[in-house]
Amino acid sequence: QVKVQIAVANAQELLQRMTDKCFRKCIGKPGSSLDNSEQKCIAMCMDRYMDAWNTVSRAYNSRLQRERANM
Amino acid sequence: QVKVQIAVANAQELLQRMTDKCFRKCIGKPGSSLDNSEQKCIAMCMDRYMDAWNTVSRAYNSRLQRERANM
Amino acid sequence: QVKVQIAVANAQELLQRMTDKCFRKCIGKPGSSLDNSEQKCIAMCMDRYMDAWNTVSRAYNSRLQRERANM
Amino acid sequence: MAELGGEAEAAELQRLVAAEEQRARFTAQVHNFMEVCWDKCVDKTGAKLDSRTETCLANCVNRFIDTTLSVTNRFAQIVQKGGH
Amino acid sequence: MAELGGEAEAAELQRLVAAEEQRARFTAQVHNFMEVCWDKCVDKTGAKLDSRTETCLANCVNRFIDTTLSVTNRFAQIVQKGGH
Amino acid sequence: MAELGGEAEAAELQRLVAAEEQRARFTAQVHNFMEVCWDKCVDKTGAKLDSRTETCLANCVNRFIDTTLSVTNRFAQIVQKGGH
Repeated sequence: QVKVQIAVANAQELLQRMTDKCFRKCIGKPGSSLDNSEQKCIAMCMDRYMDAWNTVSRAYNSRLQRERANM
Repeated sequence: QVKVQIAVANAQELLQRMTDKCFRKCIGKPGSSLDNSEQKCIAMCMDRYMDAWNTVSRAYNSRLQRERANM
Repeated sequence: QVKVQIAVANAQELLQRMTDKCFRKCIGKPGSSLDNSEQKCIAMCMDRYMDAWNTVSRAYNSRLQRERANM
Repeated sequence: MAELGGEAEAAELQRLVAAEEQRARFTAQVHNFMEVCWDKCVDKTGAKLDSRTETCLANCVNRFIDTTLSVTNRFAQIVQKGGH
Repeated sequence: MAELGGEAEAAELQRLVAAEEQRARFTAQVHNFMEVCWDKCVDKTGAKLDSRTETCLANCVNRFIDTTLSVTNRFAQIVQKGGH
Repeated sequence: MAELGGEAEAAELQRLVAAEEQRARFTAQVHNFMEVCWDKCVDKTGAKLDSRTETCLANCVNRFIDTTLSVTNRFAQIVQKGGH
């Protein structure tokens, strides 16, 4: 719930960066259309990018809380 | 005609990006001056960069028109 | 003296770029803490980054002065 | 040039500004494509762009747009389902 | 919602703006971490993030913050000593 | 400090702002050179910058400026000839 909200708040920036990373990862030499394996790669890459975003976000949040507790 | 106009409208940005790409492509270890082969490489790289810009620009424009026609 | 002043004037930008470059240079796979060799690498990298900044800054300044003298 | 009335002038100005903004967006997008496609498609810079490189560049633009659309649609579906 | 007096309303608004700004800074920072840590930690994109990649990402954030703190402190010392 | 009249004060302020802007441009340019030249010239970070690295950095700045001038001049010629 919360993760989706964070994602929506900055959806445009997230979509741009995710598209860029996944295009670079999944498209070697661009052909005349996205073939099946490229499309699957992009869908997986998106899911992993959002997983990674959530992992990074949680790790950063925990660290902020630890730093505040130590002040 | 049109291509040059597009180029002039954003000349500064274009020049910066082109310089950056062509410097990275043509200058290995920077020496005490630009030698002949480096200078030729830069001139060719510029021409190819502008060709590529025009190709990309045309491809994008066609795509926009196709998308509009489908709406 | 002067070099430190220049550095302070744009300290935040400098710190960000230096952290980014030195993290990429010194941290291979990030572990559960900064180990000794990583910490030493970061300290050295910082010093070299600031040396390089000063070298680049001086070279640019000389060039500007030479260009002005030729005008 | 004939003088325009206040309203017509304002409408004309608005049209010009909108056209200028659209051109700026187009240009920014082309710079963005170049950032991705130049490194992907142009290895050597010879006397002219060969047709393989030209095709690669045009495909690169189109596949990048396909990727953007695909990512955006899939993201919208995920958000609508309310979680991922 | 109950109507708020002018001052209470202004204070509430200020609080909201501050919270929004903090969230924007947080988000910008996460984008920044992703830029560094995605390339460092994610090689292949399989059916899910394996635990090694998850650990790498969390460590990457924490080591990046450690590096920032270490660089900033050392820089402050150098500046205070008045030269490097 | 002696008080300045309105005009002298304005002129002084303008001079200060211009100097500050010039310094900001200089600094931004140095950051830009560092982005290109650090990766090109600095492989290992030892106890000090060796003279080869120092020379490489200074050459890198100068060759980058040469490249900028060369690209800009050639571009201006192409535009004047009205097409490329």
